[in-house]
Amino acid sequence: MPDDGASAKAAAAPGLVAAQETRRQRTRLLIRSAGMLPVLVLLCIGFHLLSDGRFFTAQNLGIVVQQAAVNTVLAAGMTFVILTGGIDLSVGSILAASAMAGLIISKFPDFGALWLPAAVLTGAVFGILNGGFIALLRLPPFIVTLGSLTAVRGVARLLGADTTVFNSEIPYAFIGNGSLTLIPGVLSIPWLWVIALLVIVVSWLGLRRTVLGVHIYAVGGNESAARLAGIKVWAVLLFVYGVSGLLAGLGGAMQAARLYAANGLQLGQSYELDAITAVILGGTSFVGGIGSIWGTLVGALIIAVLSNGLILTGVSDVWQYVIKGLVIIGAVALDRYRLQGSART
Amino acid sequence: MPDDGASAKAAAAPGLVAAQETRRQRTRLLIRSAGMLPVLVLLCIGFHLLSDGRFFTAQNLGIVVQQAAVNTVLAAGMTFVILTGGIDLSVGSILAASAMAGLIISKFPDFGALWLPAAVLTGAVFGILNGGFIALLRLPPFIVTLGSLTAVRGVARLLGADTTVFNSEIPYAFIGNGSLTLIPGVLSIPWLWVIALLVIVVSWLGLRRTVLGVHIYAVGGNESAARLAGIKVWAVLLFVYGVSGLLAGLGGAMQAARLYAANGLQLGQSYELDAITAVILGGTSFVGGIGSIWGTLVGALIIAVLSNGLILTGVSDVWQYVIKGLVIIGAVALDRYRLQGSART
Amino acid sequence: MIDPILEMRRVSKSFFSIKALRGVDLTVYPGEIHALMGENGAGKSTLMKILSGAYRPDPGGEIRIEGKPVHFNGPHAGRAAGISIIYQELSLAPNLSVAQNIYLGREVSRFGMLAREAMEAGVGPILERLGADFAPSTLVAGLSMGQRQLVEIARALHARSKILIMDEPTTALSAGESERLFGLIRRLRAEGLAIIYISHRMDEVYALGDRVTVLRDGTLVGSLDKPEIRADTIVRLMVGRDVSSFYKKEHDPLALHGAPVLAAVDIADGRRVKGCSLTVHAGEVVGLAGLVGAGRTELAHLIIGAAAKTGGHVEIEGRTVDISTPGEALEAGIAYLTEDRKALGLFLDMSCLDNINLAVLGRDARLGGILDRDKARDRARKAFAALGIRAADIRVAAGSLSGGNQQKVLLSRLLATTPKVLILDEPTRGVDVGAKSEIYSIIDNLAKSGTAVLVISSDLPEIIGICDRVIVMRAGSIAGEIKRTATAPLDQEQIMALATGMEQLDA
Amino acid sequence: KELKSIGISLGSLGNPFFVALSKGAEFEAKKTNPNVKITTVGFEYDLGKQVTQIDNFIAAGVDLILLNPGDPKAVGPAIKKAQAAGIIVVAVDTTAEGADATVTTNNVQAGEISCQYIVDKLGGKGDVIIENGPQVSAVIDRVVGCKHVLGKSPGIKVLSSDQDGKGSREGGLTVAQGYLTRFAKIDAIFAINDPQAIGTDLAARQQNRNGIVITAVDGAPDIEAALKDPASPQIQASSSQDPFFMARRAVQIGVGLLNGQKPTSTVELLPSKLVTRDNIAEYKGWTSNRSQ
Ligand SMILES: Nc1ncnc2c1ncn2[C@@H]1O[C@H](COP(=O)(O)OP(=O)(O)OP(=O)(O)O)[C@@H](O)[C@H]1O
Ligand SMILES: Nc1ncnc2c1ncn2[C@@H]1O[C@H](COP(=O)(O)OP(=O)(O)OP(=O)(O)O)[C@@H](O)[C@H]1O
Ligand SMILES: [Mg+2]
Ligand SMILES: [Mg+2]
Repeated sequence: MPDDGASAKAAAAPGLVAAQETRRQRTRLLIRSAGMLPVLVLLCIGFHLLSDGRFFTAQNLGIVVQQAAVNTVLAAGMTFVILTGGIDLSVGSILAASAMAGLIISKFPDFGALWLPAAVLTGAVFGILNGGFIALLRLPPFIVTLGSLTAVRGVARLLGADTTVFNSEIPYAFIGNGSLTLIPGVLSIPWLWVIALLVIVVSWLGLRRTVLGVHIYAVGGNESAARLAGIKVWAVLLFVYGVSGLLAGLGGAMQAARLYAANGLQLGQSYELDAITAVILGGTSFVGGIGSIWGTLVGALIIAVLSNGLILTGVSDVWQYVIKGLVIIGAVALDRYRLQGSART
Repeated sequence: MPDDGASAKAAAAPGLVAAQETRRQRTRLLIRSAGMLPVLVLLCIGFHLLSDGRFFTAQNLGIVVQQAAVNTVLAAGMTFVILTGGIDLSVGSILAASAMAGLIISKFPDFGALWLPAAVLTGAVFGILNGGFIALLRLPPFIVTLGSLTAVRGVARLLGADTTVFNSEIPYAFIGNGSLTLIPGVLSIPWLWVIALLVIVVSWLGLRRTVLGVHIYAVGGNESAARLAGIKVWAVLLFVYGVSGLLAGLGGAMQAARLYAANGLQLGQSYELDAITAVILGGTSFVGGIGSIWGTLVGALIIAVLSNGLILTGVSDVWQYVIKGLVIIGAVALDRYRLQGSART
Repeated sequence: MIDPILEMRRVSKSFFSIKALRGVDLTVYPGEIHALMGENGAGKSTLMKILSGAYRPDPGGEIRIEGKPVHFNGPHAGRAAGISIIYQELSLAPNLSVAQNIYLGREVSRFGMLAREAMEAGVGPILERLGADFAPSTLVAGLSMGQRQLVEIARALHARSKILIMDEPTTALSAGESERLFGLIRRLRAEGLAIIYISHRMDEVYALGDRVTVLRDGTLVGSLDKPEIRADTIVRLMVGRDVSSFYKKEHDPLALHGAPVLAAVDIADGRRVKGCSLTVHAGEVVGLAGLVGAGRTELAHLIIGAAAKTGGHVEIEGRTVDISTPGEALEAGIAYLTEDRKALGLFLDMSCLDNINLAVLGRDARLGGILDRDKARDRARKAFAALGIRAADIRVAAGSLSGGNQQKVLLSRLLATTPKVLILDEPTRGVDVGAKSEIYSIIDNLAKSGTAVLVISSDLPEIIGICDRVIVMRAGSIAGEIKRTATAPLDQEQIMALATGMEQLDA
Repeated sequence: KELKSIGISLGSLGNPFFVALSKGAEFEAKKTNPNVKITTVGFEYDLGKQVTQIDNFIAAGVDLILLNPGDPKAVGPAIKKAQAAGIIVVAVDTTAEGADATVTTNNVQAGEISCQYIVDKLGGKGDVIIENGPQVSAVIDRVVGCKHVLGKSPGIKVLSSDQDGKGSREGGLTVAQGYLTRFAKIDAIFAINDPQAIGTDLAARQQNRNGIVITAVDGAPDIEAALKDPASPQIQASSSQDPFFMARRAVQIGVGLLNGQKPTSTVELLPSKLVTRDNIAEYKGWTSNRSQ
């Protein structure tokens, strides 16, 4: 700050300082949201070298993004929830129930094509139920979604009477296994990944460009301030859990189309952990209010690359556990080291 | 300060109001920590009626407490962690690794009897590693323990080369299946439960009667204030994660003695969820700083009674899921309704 | 006779069994500044929250705006009726930008998409009018407390309301900032706004208030018109008795003080604090004055090891001590009272007993860690008696006490460590007059018993009233020092000149 | 003595195999006593949970426990406890030390015939992958059987056997995607169960890899469909099990034991039959009461 001159001048100069400060803040935010990108790139290069150049092939990249797709969709919904300072442990179970509902409907000859909206809707309904308990009865999100993790899993099993429901003739199967050809013979993208990217872009627009998005950040940043500002906090909470459920339903539809089958007990087991990991790796704060959907995308890709790369390089299943765990811790440590106390998670 | 008659009177009247206020506060605190006790009692009575009087038999109660024992021990450790506002997702994996280590050592003829301390120590070491990352590198607990959930599971599998390790001659097997006879022929308590109760009592003393205990509550209540008040926050964090690991190790030893066997992949899967559920059902706040170990005990008993009672009444596996999930949500809703906004979780 | 813009009749409010307000009447006219006073916990904020729609009153009372009865069902409704409020507890979302906070809850959007540029352009003029030195796109997290307060004010102004409520708006502002705010408030009054102004600072009420209404224990005990506004009247209404000798001074301000107890030499943090040196002697009360953001709090944090120093060192009684954590500072005999008692000081869910004993538990413990509960209880009871802490019991949660009593509990924790040096950062922020005078007498007693006291304060009358010597900071450096002499008391103008850098113009 | 109440603890009730098993048990038990009380639970491959369930069965006072042991040896002490309480324990699908009787598919043999099919199909020469699964005894036995057969043909090279397909379609798909990228030439894949085989086939189809012989063990309904489906020609065989019958036998033996009739042998091994694209038409599947 200038220590000479009148206060009028003193007011003008800090404007400049403030602008610089803002720029610094923004850069830091950018670094934070770009966050894990270096880690992702390092992992890719490492696996490419260790797998004799098998990683960066069109085919393998297609596989990676395809494997990342469902988790990306779940993690996008989870980002909404965690941004408000909540958590949704039930996404894996909701995914299973939605996939079951979808597959069962797909077997009706007359309205089988409705299976896709039916699956998504199933997810949304469960999500809104979660949201109702959390937003209207003010119950803690962890317990509510832990309860529905168990209860919805039971529903998923009931739906299929504990058998695997399969339908090799499921309509729209292309979204599970087909690719969208952009340049014939050269570039094609798996439909799963097209969906995942669409979800990310729409989420980004929703969070950053709409009123509701600002309200979500506000509720996460300071819930009582949001309430005093006249924001309907309950509506925001209902919305984020609804979105999380809906996207879990979409994830269920994607899995159903990919596997042509669903099993109420097995499908989606511990997917919630992968989704949460992606969100947190992506730099979103557990406390709420801080984070970006692009970080989540990077987080989901890291997880998929890790799984794919470890199989590609022939690491045995047991060691895959050890390495995955250490890489996750290492990635966050690296991130923390880079930011050096500039932000708390 | 009262320096004349009028204000002395003014001070006296509020004194009465204040005394009432204190009493009300205490009642509320008591209700909060007794918290779920009514739910537990209701569940027990309900199951007794529905199971044709099979619930309240000495044998069945023995089974219930024995089943609750391991989760109680894990949940006690989890209470320490959650009181500081953290979380430990790795207890299930640490339990598995400790049980494996214990069983492997128990097979050596010369120092087989050392298996018990070895198991507990293994747990403590993993816990301190968690604590190190969290306290010294300031990484978020969720990610660190999620990482070790995976990595330690890998270690547990490596220890037994992915097989079940079995030792029907394990020393101290009595702690797993024996009972401590208090009044011969009339009253005996399973050793597992004796251990669990000891852990609860020691934890209670530690939390309520030692300097460290107050510091744990302080760190959870307001970490930055604790730091300014001269508390070594890092040491407190290291301690709580160490305790959680140590108790997970003890849990592993208990399981090993109970089963005479351990399997690195299967043992302890998703135990962390049960432990966390017990703690939260017990009224401990996720935010940290609020809660009691007695609540945790009640929470752990609720979970065990629910599992036992549903089997006793012959509810099918699928419906057990649905009912368990709903009871958990219902219990918290009831609790919230009873306290009516007087406290946040 | 103009019609009142606001009439509140028989407004009551209970929280469970606590009756916070009992049938309060309040009438406010357009173009007046109506000061609302009362002890901590008298119900001022509660009354205003009812007016803004944040709380719903108990049935029975009525609120009329411009003669029409209104019933608010949320903050939205209050705002729609032309009422805006600056809450006592800052209510900003730190993760959002200044513009987003100002527009929170009534964003401008086109086809559902945010019009960010329009909003940032919309707040520009208001920030300029307030003399804010930050851009609309700045994140609130990066602003100081004072700057955040300006954002709150900007938000209230931006709503262009008929009634503006300010609940202790100057607690985080320094004298200069406050003056600018007062100018603004007067201008708003001239424009015909009704302003309800809550404050514990008597000088502000003198300067601004057209009328003063006093609350005690949830009831209205009196309203004074401009000519009747006198300190003793107000204080008597507030506390129900006379408070004599506001600034008590029994220690000798002019006595020769011994060797320096605390010496901070060339302290710097490489960012905001640039090589500051100061000394405090035994039995001396030294003030540290300066504008908001001058770096006083940061300097204190550096001295006690709460932040990392990049240069300089600290000496206690002539010996250099190595301090890198607050714990080490306590061991060396330096105790620090934070300016942010809720966020950095108290453990609101813990008992007063624990709060008071926290820093000395280890010292008292038996067998290396078992709590000595008798000693702790004893210490807490003594502290309650010595500082006049009014609470039902030493075991009630600290969060349930009034602001002044919370402050005394926090102070008791520091005193329990029997420090050689006491650094008090804004010791009377948000504390009512009664408690304020008690805290002053505690400071005085400490100095008398030989403790070295450093008081950081933005309340200039307070600095002048209690300090023997004033050090002034400006922009991270020590700008100068003023000593009290037998003939010349400390001078407000002189301090302000040093704090703003104006003295160089005079020279 | 009448069979009044029966407790069943199975690996995972989400697995159709165990569902068929529980249906078989229910069918036979109801035949013995229409009012029988049946409690079926899944232990999710957690031995601790299974021991807990056995304790609960003891407390509930069942007459017979049907057990799919989490571990052949380790469950022994729990079985002893149940027997001490006067309960008959019959193991199904996996042998259990100390059980009164065991009825199981011969998993080693199942692995053998499934892999023998591969050897025959490849003419004793080629690169084969064993797609492993969760390390439970049935899976371990199948892999032992498979390795045993493959080991007899020097022309067969096992490329890998250390990846876990998690026993599910999804796991099989993910692991196979990795394998197919890692190895340019794969002639056959043995998957430890049907869902993994189907997942593997999906991966191969996605990557347009042809001519891989995929075999599995189970003979589940979904492999039936796949073996009939011309779109999935690479799935060629599965060693069938008969869970429905297995459970019926187990209950029959249990009821016999309840009335003091000892079976001739404590372990009854049900042979596995290979279902292929050629004989699928005659295959009756799991849920029907096909063997008797
Ligand atoms: N949300 C609440 N729940 C319970 N009690 C409350 C709540 N808000 C206020 N109170 C109680 O109502 C009374 C009046 O509080 P209020 O905040 O209005 O006082 P105040 O006059 O603004 O005090 P201060 O000068 O400290 O700001 C106090 O006893 C307080 O404890
Ligand atoms: N890391 C931080 N986190 C939160 N608040 C901080 C941090 N660093 C500084 N502050 C706060 O920012 C404000 C500005 O501090 P600074 O020391 O620059 O001003 P000051 O001279 O103490 O003025 P005042 O105390 O009147 O605001 C202080 O309230 C300080 O507590
Ligand atoms: Mg107030
Ligand atoms: Mg300050």
